[in-house]
Amino acid sequence: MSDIDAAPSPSGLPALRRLAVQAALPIALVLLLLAFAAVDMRVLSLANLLNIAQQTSYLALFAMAQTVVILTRGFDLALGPTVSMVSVGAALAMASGVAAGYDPGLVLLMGLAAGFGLGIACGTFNGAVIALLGVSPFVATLGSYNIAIGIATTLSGGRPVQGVPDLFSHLFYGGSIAGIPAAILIAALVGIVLHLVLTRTVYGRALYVIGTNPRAAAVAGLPVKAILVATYILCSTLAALGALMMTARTGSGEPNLGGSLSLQAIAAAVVGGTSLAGGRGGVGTAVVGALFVTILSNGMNLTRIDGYVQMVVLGAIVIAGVVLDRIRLEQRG
Amino acid sequence: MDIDTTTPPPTDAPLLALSGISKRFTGVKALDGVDLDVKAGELHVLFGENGAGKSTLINVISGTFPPDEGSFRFGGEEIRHLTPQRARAIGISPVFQEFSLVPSLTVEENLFLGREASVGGVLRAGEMRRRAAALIEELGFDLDPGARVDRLSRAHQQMTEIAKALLGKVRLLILDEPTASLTERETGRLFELIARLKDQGVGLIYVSHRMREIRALADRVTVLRDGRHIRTLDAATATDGDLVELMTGRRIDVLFPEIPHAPGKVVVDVENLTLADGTVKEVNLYARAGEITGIAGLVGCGKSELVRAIYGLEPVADGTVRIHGTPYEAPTARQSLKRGIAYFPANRVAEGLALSRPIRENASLTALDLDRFARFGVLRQGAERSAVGAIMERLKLRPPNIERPVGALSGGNRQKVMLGRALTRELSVFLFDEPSVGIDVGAKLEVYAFMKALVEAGAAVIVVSSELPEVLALSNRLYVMHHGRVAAELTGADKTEQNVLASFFREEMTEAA
Amino acid sequence: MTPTTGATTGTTAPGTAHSLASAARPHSLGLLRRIGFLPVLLVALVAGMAATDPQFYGPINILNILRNTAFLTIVACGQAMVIIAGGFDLSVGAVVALASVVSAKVMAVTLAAFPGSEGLATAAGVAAGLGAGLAVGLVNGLCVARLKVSGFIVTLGTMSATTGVALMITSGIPVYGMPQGFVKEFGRAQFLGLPTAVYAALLVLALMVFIQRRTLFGRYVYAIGGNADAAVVSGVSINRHLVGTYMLSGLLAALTGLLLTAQVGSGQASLGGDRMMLQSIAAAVIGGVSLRGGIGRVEIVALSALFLTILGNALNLLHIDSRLQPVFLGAIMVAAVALDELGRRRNARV
Amino acid sequence: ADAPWFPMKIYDSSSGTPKPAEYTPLAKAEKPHTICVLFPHMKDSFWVAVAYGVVKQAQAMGVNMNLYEAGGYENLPKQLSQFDDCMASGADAIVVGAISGAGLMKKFEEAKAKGIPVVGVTNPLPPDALPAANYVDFTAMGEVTGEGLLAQAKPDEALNIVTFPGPAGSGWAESFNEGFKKAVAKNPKAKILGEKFGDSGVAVQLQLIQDALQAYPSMNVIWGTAPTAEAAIGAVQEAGRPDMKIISSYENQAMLDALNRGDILAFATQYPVGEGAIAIDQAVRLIEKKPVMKLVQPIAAVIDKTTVPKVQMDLVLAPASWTPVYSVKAK
Ligand SMILES: Nc1ncnc2c1ncn2[C@@H]1O[C@H](COP(=O)(O)OP(=O)(O)OP(=O)(O)O)[C@@H](O)[C@H]1O
Ligand SMILES: Nc1ncnc2c1ncn2[C@@H]1O[C@H](COP(=O)(O)OP(=O)(O)OP(=O)(O)O)[C@@H](O)[C@H]1O
Ligand SMILES: [Mg+2]
Ligand SMILES: [Mg+2]
Repeated sequence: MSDIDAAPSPSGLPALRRLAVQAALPIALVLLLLAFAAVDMRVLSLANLLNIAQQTSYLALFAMAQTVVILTRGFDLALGPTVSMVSVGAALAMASGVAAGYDPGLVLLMGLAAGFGLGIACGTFNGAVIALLGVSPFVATLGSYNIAIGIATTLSGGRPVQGVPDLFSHLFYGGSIAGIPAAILIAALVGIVLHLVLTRTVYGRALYVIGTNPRAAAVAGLPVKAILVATYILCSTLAALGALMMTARTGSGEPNLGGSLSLQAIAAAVVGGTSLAGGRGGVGTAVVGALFVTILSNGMNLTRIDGYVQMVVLGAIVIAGVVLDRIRLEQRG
Repeated sequence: MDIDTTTPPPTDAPLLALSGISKRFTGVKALDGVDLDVKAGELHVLFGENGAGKSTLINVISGTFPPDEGSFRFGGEEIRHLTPQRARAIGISPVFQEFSLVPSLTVEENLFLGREASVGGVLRAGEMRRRAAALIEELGFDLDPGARVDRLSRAHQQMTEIAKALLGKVRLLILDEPTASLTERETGRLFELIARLKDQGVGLIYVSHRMREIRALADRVTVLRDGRHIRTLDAATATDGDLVELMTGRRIDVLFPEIPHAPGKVVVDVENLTLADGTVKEVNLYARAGEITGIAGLVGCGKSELVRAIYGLEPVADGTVRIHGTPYEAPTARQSLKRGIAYFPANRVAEGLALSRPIRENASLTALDLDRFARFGVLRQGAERSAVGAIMERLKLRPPNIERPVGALSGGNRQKVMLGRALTRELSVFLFDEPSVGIDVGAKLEVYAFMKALVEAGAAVIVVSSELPEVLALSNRLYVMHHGRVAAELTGADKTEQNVLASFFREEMTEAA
Repeated sequence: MTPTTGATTGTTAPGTAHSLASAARPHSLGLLRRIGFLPVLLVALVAGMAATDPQFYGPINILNILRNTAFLTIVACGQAMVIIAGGFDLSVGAVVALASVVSAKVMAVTLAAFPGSEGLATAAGVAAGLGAGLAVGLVNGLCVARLKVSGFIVTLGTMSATTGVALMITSGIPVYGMPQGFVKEFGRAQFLGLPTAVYAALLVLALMVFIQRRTLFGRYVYAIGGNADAAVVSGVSINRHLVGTYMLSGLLAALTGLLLTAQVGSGQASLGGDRMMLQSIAAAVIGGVSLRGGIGRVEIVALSALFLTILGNALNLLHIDSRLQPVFLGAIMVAAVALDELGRRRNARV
Repeated sequence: ADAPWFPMKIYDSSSGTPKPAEYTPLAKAEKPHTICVLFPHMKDSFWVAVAYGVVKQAQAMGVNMNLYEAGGYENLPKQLSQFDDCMASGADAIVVGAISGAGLMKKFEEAKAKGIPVVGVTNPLPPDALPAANYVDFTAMGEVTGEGLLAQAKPDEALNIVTFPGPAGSGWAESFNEGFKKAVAKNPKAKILGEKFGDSGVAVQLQLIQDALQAYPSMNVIWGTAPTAEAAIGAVQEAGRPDMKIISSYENQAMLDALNRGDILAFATQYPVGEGAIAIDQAVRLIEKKPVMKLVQPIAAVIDKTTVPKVQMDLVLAPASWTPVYSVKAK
């Protein structure tokens, strides 16, 4: 496109301005950090930056999960309850394994199997109901939202499930390589793989086409339904991974772990530039959005802004972030 | 009479006078200092290639968006800050190329959209119902005012769009490719209507890529190219050749290429086909390698459904389809492609293309299951880029950058991207539904040349078209459909416009009897 | 208009006959297609419950069902209008809370300033509560219309902000001290055996049906949701009507907030919330409102609100373990919509 | 204005068995330490009461205090992040009202590794999780309310109880419920008809109660959260059931008013204001490495019409005029 963009724009420094708009969100991120740092230098301390990175890795993972389904014009309201269910299920499996005196490796496997199994089950349900029965993603995932909450509280009896082995916590939380904590490493790895899947595979290509024009995708012979089911499974699997990481972080299975994650993850994805209309977004938008939200709340915590005020600011910033993204797109044309 | 046309002031001044209109979109100068005048009672044709700026000009005239530069006089008055409401209020009535209809509303509700009869915000339903019925009656369209627009065929939607433009006071009627999805009968109706409007002193701006219509209707023709006004000619003195040369900048003599048919084996054999929704009933038809099989028919006769069913997009109730002699049951689009069948939908925007995705991705979309483009589910982007690049070069895509989104292309070039899919894999059956809808003369020729090449290479090509001259000229054998059934099969010397029309009537007569 | 040739008339007649025929085909299923499976499910649910548990049709239980349906219906009507216009209002739950605390606070303050003037306090409180709802709706609408941001995101933002404001006002502590008259005559009073909320809901419903069918605003909401570009070129001013739908939604959510406040007798920031928001969207969607915009009728939405309320009530009456209730609720909700969808698919031409 | 809070009667459970004792905080901190306080939420007067104790004590002792609330029991991840932020912001100590004691265990270990002392307040924690804590065991609290009910019941009266413990999955609701059931099991005339979990908002509880009034016609005791009791008052009046006994498992302003009006039978309290204040003192002692009582348990009590005049109310609730502050600067 650049070849016909040569005509001068009315502003004085078109190229610079254009760049500023295109990179608006990252720039805003840096400015945000600096502004918070001006109030409290500790915001920029190495410990806090690592802290931010670690917090971002969970949210980014969930935002990625939402992003893949948002790409197909859906979303997953059940993501939060799925996280709770997986946390409880995996913890119960591991606790029973520990109680039975199994080998730590086996216990770990049991936990992973239970966690991913529940996640995949949830994703299959969502995908099947949406793709095969033609129910809107909102209703389908609101249904599984309720179902997953019910299962999580019933399984756990409403109480935290204790007895998560240390090996598990170490692997998914406590451990580190070269000083970088496990959570960041896992999220980064998943992000890279997912990025490659989205940009370099037939599946990823199909995802974008389906999100942009589902009828055209069907006419072109793409297995739209199968891809939708696979995408909801991918979403729930990523959620399950996040849930396992959070379970390692808490050291117990928590029936309320997911809480309000569903909407938070959607918000993060969309603030980063994922389009709810489908077909636009990716790992990058999910990560930027998650960073944005995390830095904002971290900064407000460190600069001691009241909780209720934080809610108001967060609301305003979410809207502002999306406005910025729209302007960026408009300028790109 | 509901079509309310006020007689223009008795001056010599043109009804509409544009001077120096320019309009930029991000990156594109869609209009560049265009002058245009339209007299009352005149039909002024806008002629130009896809993307020449015709629709943009029309949008400016009807207030959809303001021009960046230039002045605008209507009925002798300088017009500024035109909005769609105001345009309609002063009698400028556009019929858009992309329909301005709300699919979930009824025909009647759409007719009055933005101009409802109301008192204090409360609708006057009775009055609107009366007026809508009167208008449709007067236009002679076969339209149910209570039908929801999304359940109508494209032709009926087009009629709704035209009726909408004619509701209320009209001084300047703008028609942007109104016949693109109409068949002969509705087109005839429309032309009668146009004649009456001209008599009443209405000015008309008419956009079409069909030379025949331009010949039949135009008083003057303005040729646009690359957003610039090239020349305005008197239709009586200009020849087709002149117009096409002005438009494309090169000489084109024949509109339809000579296609040598060499019929071979029967490739597609449809026996007793009936669709679940009843749009196609007991159809028998075959298509051979090395020839173009045409399917013509009135609006809603089921011709589109027939080819869609062969491709696997419509559920079949009864009958068999054989491909290369083997029965083909419960087809899906994916299997069809694997078997070598390609389908090119009539509605490129809705069913063909992912507009915001790059040309490259759209062109390779139907071939991603091939090793050539992907191994073990991983894309081979280098191979893809060079393959698509070569194909688009061959099809003369303009601009040739295959990384641009398809949405940035003109109609003809979008069609080329669709056609490009045919070259990404081995195929033997090509189903074209309205292959030349909305594309300019130059692009049409390229599409026809493309078909010619396919036939010469021994493919079986089926062309469904509402444009009678097109199917007549292209096809070796022509099926005429009527009410979901095959009414006639015409070959050789029988393949004439007369016979096609006659076969409709014969069917009517036998039905009436 | 005179027919020009015999041939033309010849083709018109069968054409008309044809369209009549194709209109007749769906007609047999027309009623079902228009209203969907919901009423059938509703009747089945009611009949099943009535057969299994006599408590179900006891007058007090019916009263409870109607009252709770009323709250949901009012919010869902506003939500439905927003969705029909192609938007989404996630802030309704927060607006319920805001209206509750604002009205309670204003009433308490007014009553403290002018002791004994209950009428004045009530009027001021109601006005403030509704005003708060309108204000949030206005912000939503302006952001959606002017900034061209999707309703989902705007209202996600204002949901957070509104909840924050509601909590700032109350510091989390319920607001007491509203006029007893407001509670007694508005919240817990009954006319002809039915609670005020039910009348309010019926009134709102009637008004909304009228708006949808008979007013320009209703028509334009359909048009904007159905095809915004078409609405623009047809001369409909989109922005004004978009703002209108969000303000309507805010107003109705605030009304629900007031009714709930009157019923519980205190201003609570915990009223509404995510639950109310999700329920209102669920009621709208199960009631046939298309999330793609342009389609939906409030009377069916009201039926679906009734369905959801009875469903919750039934699970309680059947003594289903409250931890397992969500499982049933979710499964039935999905099943209901899936049935509807499958039925529609069978009727529709593909 | 009222009587001083301290010395306050408590149980010292540091050794595992509760021993009656009195708690007296330090008069002043040596330095203006910075203490980070984490609450599940500040959406009801219960947590506002804890905050009141925290703020008053911080002011009295001359320390800096920053309070963060997670916005509700469903936001454990947020509390985890806030905990991280507290450590990152260089707090000298952290006081935490845990959303889930088990869920914060890893954080406690990290804080310990970093040498940041953590004090648990109000919400129970796994045994020996922290160097200092003060809370009432929720199960014990539930038991207290059950005993209160039995004490008030006439000897031959049948008690048909439906419990409304609060949100399923919150942990505390389940524990309260369990303790209550344990206590009432001692009376053969008392029967639990059903358990209705649900969000602890008035509107949700109201709907549950209305349905329960239908589903359990013989119900004559409603036991549940403070919002349950608040909602029950109106619903019971409307249903014409003045015989209904309403008991709340914890305290808030509405409960006090309702008790005074005679609308409810009783409510339980764990002296949340005192808990908040003690937590700050424990934190300062840990920072300054002074001797600290490891586990303080306020003496939970059931407040009914007869006991209400004897209760020191400013240890139960914050004054109505007090608005929460989220940070205290040492003077
Ligand atoms: N809304 C828009 N945004 C950006 N570019 C546009 C827009 N509308 C039109 N264009 C560009 O402006 C140019 C003129 O388009 P226009 O639609 O007026 O062509 P046209 O002559 O009507 O073509 P066709 O025969 O295909 O209808 C094209 O290059 C087109 O891509
Ligand atoms: N609203 C409607 N409800 C039911 N059937 C309809 C409706 N509109 C059209 N049909 C039927 O669907 C069938 C196919 O319509 P369609 O117009 O797509 O056919 P077609 O032959 O492809 O026509 P064309 O390609 O010329 O537009 C016809 O039998 C028509 O009568
Ligand atoms: Mg055009
Ligand atoms: Mg067709």
